[in-house]
Amino acid sequence: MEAYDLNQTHIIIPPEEIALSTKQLQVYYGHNQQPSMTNASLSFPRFQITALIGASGSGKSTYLRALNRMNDRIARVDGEIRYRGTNINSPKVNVYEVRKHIGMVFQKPNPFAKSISENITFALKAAGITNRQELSNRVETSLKEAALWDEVKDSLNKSALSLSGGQQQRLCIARAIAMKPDILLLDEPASALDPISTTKLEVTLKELTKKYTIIIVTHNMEQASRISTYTAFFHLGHVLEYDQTEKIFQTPEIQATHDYVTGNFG
Amino acid sequence: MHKKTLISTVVAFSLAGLLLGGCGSKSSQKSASDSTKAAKVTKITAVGSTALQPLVEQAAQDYQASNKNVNLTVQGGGSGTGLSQVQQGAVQVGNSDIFAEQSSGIKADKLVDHKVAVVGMTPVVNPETGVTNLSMAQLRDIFTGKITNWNQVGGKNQKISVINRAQGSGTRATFEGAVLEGKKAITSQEQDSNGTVQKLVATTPGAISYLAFSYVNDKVKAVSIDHVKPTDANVTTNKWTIWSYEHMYTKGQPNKATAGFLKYMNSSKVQGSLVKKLGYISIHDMKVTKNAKNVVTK
Amino acid sequence: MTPNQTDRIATQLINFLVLIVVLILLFLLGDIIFSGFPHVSWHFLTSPSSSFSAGGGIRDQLFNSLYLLVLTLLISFPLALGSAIYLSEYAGNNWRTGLIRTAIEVLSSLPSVVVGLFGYLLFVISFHIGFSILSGAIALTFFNLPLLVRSIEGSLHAVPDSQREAGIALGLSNWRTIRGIILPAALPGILTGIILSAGRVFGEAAALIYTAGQSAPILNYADWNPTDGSSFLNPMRPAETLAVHIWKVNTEGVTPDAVSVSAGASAVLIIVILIFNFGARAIGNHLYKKMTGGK
Amino acid sequence: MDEIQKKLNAPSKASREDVIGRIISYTCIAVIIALVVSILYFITSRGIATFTTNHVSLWQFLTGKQWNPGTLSANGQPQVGALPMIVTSFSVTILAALVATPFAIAVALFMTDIAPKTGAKFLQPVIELLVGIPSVVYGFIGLTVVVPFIRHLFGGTGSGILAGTIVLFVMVLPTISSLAVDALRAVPTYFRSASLALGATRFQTIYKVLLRAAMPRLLTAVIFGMARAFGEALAVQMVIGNAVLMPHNLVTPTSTLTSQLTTNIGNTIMGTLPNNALWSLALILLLMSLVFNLLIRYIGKRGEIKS
Repeated sequence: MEAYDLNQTHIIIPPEEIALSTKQLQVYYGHNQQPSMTNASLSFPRFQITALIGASGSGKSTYLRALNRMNDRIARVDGEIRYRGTNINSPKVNVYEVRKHIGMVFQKPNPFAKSISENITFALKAAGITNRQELSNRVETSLKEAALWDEVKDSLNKSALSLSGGQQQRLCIARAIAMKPDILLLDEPASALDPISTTKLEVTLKELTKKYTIIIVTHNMEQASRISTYTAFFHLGHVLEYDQTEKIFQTPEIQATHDYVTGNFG
Repeated sequence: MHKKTLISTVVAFSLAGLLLGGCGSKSSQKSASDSTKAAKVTKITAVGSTALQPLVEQAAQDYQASNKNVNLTVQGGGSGTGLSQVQQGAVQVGNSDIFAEQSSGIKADKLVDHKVAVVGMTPVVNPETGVTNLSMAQLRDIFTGKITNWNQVGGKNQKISVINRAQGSGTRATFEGAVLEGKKAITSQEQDSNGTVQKLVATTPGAISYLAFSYVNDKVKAVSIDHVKPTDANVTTNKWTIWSYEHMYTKGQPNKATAGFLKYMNSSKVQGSLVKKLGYISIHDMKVTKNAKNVVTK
Repeated sequence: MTPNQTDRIATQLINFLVLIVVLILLFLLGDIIFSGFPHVSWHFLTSPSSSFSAGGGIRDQLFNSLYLLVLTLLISFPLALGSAIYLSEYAGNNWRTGLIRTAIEVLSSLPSVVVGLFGYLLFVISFHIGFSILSGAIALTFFNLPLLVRSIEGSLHAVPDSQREAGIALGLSNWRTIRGIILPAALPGILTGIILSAGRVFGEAAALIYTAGQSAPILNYADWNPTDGSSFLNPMRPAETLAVHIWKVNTEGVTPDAVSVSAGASAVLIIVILIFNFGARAIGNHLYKKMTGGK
Repeated sequence: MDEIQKKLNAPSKASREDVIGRIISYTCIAVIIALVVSILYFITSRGIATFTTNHVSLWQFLTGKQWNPGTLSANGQPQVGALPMIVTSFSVTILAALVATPFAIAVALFMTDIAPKTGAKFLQPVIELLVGIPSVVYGFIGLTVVVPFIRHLFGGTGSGILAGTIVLFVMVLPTISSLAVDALRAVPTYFRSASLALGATRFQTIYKVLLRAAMPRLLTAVIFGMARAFGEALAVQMVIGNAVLMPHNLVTPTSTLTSQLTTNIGNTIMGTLPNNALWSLALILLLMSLVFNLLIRYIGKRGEIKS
C-alpha cells in the first residue's frame, strides 16, 4: 500500500435535501492524543442510501457510531453533527431522543433473548406506547417493511434466538424501524450473512429508502455499488472522497480511491 | 407481561432492602418502645454461659406461659460476654459459670449475684486407661505435666494426653481453682464445650479431661478422687470439692419484672424438677456455701 | 512414551482424581444421610425441640432456617444487585473500583465469629434490634454480599456487549437496558449465585449464635401478623436455625438423644439444600429455555 | 423550533430513568462500602488496643511463642505471642490448597473438557452442595472419622495440622473447583481447536495450551480457596487440638488464629487484654485476607496484559 496524501480530498455536497451532516468531526479513543477519525465533514441526502467504504481500520465504523452518539461511553467526539437544525453532538442534547430518531443496526445480529414480538415492542413500551392495538400494528408494519412478516407471522411468540442469522438481522432492522426513526445507520449488516440472505437484505434496504435515510458501512464494494446513491471513501481515519456512487467506482478523483475500488489494497 | 412483573418485583425488593437496611434500626426501636407502653410488656434479655442457657431458656418458657407481661430472651455467647454485657447495661441478666470477682475487668461490686444452680465436675478418662481413682496430688501432677504415663498412677503403660478446657472458661477456672492450687497447667489441647470433650476423651487413648456431671456417659470413665465418688450427694456436703455455682448477674438490684423471674428461678418448681432434669444440683440441696475466693463454709 | 500413551495416562489420572473426589463426596453425603435418615420422621419434622428430654424435633429450627434465608436474600440480593450493576455498568476501570472490589472481597474471608460479634455489638445492642432473625440476616449479609456481587457481576459481564448496544441504539436509557435486557439474560447465572449463597446461609452457625440467637421460642403458625411476638413471621424474634441447633446439641446438649437429633438434623439440612439446588437449577433452565426458545 | 427539535433539547423519561438507575446503584454501593468500612474500623480499633492500651510490643506479639493473655510472665509482661497460631494458620492453609488444587483442576478439566455433560448434570450440583454443609458437620465428621484415622496411623491424639488440612481440603474443594471451571471455560474454544488441529493430543492441549492460558485465573482460584481456608473456624477448631504450641510436626495438637479466636472470645471480658489480644488475632486475619485479595488482583492484572 502506498502512502497517499491524506490532505488531498474530493468531497461534494449532494444537491438533494440534506438529512444529516457533520462538520469537522474528530473521534478520540481512550486517552489517545491522535484522533481515530479526523475532520470528517459529510452531508447525507434524504431518502437515499449512502455507503461508507474503506479498508479495515479506516475509521468508517467509528464515524458511523459517532452519528447517533454510540461512542459516548468509549470515546471523545469533537465537532458538529447537524440534524434538524440542532447540533446533536452537544452534551446538552438528549441523547436518547437522538437515538430514537437515528436508529442503528449492527454487524452481528443482536436480537434480545425475548420473543420476536417482544423484541419489537420492548423499546416501544419504554417509549410510552401502551395501546395493544398500536403495538401489534407496529409489530406487523415493521416486520412487513423488513420483509420478515411472512416468515414469522405465525410464530411471533417464539424466541428471537431461534431464527436464522438472516432472519435475526432483518428482525433487528424491523426493531429499529418500529421506532419510526428518520435515519437508519447500518454497520456492515450483511457481513455475517449468507449470499441469499444478503440479497434479501439489499432488496429490503432499497425498499426502505421510500421512508428512511440510510447510511451503510460496508466492506463489500459490489454491495455499495448495487444499493447506494452516494459513496464516501475512508482511509486511515480520513474521508478522502465523497461523490455519487457511480463516480466513485468508475472515475474517482483520488488515487487512493481508485486503488481501493480496483482492488489494489483493502 | 409477567417478565415485567418479575423485574418490578426485583426493583421493589431493591427498594425494600434499602429501606430495611437504612431505616430498620430506627423503626424497630420505635415499635419496641411503643409496645412497651401499650401492653406494658417488659423485655428481659439474658446472655452468657452456654452451659446455663438451656436451663434458663426452659425456665423462661415456662415462666412466660403464666406471665404474659414479660418477654424473655435467653441466649448464649459465653460467660465473658454475659458479664461484660450486663456490666455495660446492654442486657438485664448476665449468665456466668464463674464469680464476677474472678474475672479481671469486671467491677463485681456493681453487680448483684443470683446463684441459681450448682454444677459438679469430675475428671474423666478414657476407659482403657484402667484408672478409676486418683489422689488430688496425682491429678494435679497430671495436669501440670509431672506425671505423663498412666503406669505412674497404677494404670496401663500408656502416655497421658491431657485435654484441657478453654482458657478463661468457667469450667476450667473451677477445676484449676479446686485442683491446681495456683500452679499452672501445661499447654495442651483445649476444647471449649462439654460435648466435644466427651467425644474426644471417649475416642482418644490415654486421654484425661473433666466434664460436668451431666455429660458423663458410659463411653468415658469418671474418676474418684481420694476414693470419693463424684456424686450429687458428695457435692452438697463439699466432700467432692470440684463444683461451682451457676450465676445470674444483674446490674444493681433487678427491676421488678427481672426480680420476678429470678424469684421463679429460685422457686422449688424450678429447683425441684427442671434443675435436676438438666443435670444440675439444686441450690436448695447445698449444705455448704462457697465464696469467690473458694472458701467453703458450712 | 508416545504422546498417545501420555494422553491415555493423563486422562486416566484425571479420571482417577475425579473418582476420589466423587468418593469423598459420596462418603460425606452417605455418612450424613444414612446416619441421619433413620431419625427423620414426620414427628421429628413437626414437633418443637426439647432441651432436656428425648424425642424433640426440629420444626421451628427448620422453619427458621428457611425464613432466615428469605430475609437474608431480601436484604442482600438487592444490595448485591445494585452494586454489581454499578461495578459492571457504571464503574470505570480505575484504582477506585479496584479498592471497592477488594473491600467487598475482604468480607468473604472474615471468620464468622468476628462478624457475629460485630453484628451483636452493633445491631443487637447499639441499634436495639435485639436477638432476632433480622439481626441474623444482616450479619449473614456480610458473607453473602461478596459471593453474590461476584456472581451477579460475572453473569452481567457474560451478557455480550452487543445486547447493550442494541438497547441503547433504540433510544433506551442505560438503566432500562440493564433492567429489561441485560438482567433477564443474566438470570440463570444470577440464580447459581443465589444457590451458592443460600448454602452458606443454611450452613452458618458461629455468626448466628450472637445475632439470631440460639433459643427457639414456641412459634404460633396460625398467627400471620408479623408484629406479634409469637408469630412465626415476626422478624424481630430470636430464632435458632438448623445449623445452630446442630452445633448446640453437639456441644452443650444434654438431651439423651443428642446424637440422633444432630444426625437427623444434618440429614434434613442436606436434603433441604439438595431440593433447593435442584429446584433453583430447574427454574434457571426453564427461564433460559423460555428466553432462548430452545428447540 | 419544531417538535423534534424541542424533544432533542429537553430531558425525557429515559433521562429520568437513568438518573434513578444511577441513584439506586450508587446507593447500593454506598451502603456496602459503609458496611465494609464500619466492620474494618470496628476490628481495627479493637485490634490495635492491645498495642495502644495494653502496651504490648508489636514485635513481641508477632514473634512470641507463649499465649496466656490472662497471666503475666515472670518479668511482668503479658504473654501474648501469636507466632504459633500464625505458623499453624499458614501451614494448614497452604497445605490444604496444595492438596486441593490438583483435585480441583482435575474436576474442572473433567467438567469442561473430558465429560462436560456428566460434569454439568451430576458433578456440579453435588460440588455446590458441599458448600452448604455446615462447618459444624464438617468438624464432627473430622472429629469422628479423620482424627481417629490419623491417630491409628501415627499414634498420638490425631489432632493437628494434618487433620485440619484434610478437613479444609474438602471444604475449599468446591470453591477452587468452581472457580477453576470458570477459568477453563474462559479460554476461547479456538485455542483448543487450533491445538487439536495441529495434531496435539488432548493431554498436550490441556497441558500446553489450556492450563497455560488459564493460569492467572487458576491461581486466582487457588488464592480464593486459601482465603476461605484461612478464615474457617468451627470445623478447624474441632480437629486442630487448640493447644497454643509451635507445631513440630503434622500430627501434634496446635492452634490456628481462628480456632483460638472462636474458642475464647466468649469467655473473655470486653476491654481487657485477653479480649483485645483476640481482636488483634482478628486483625491479623483481616490483614491477611487483604494480602490474599491484593495477590489475586495482582495476578489477575498480569494475566490480563499477557493474553
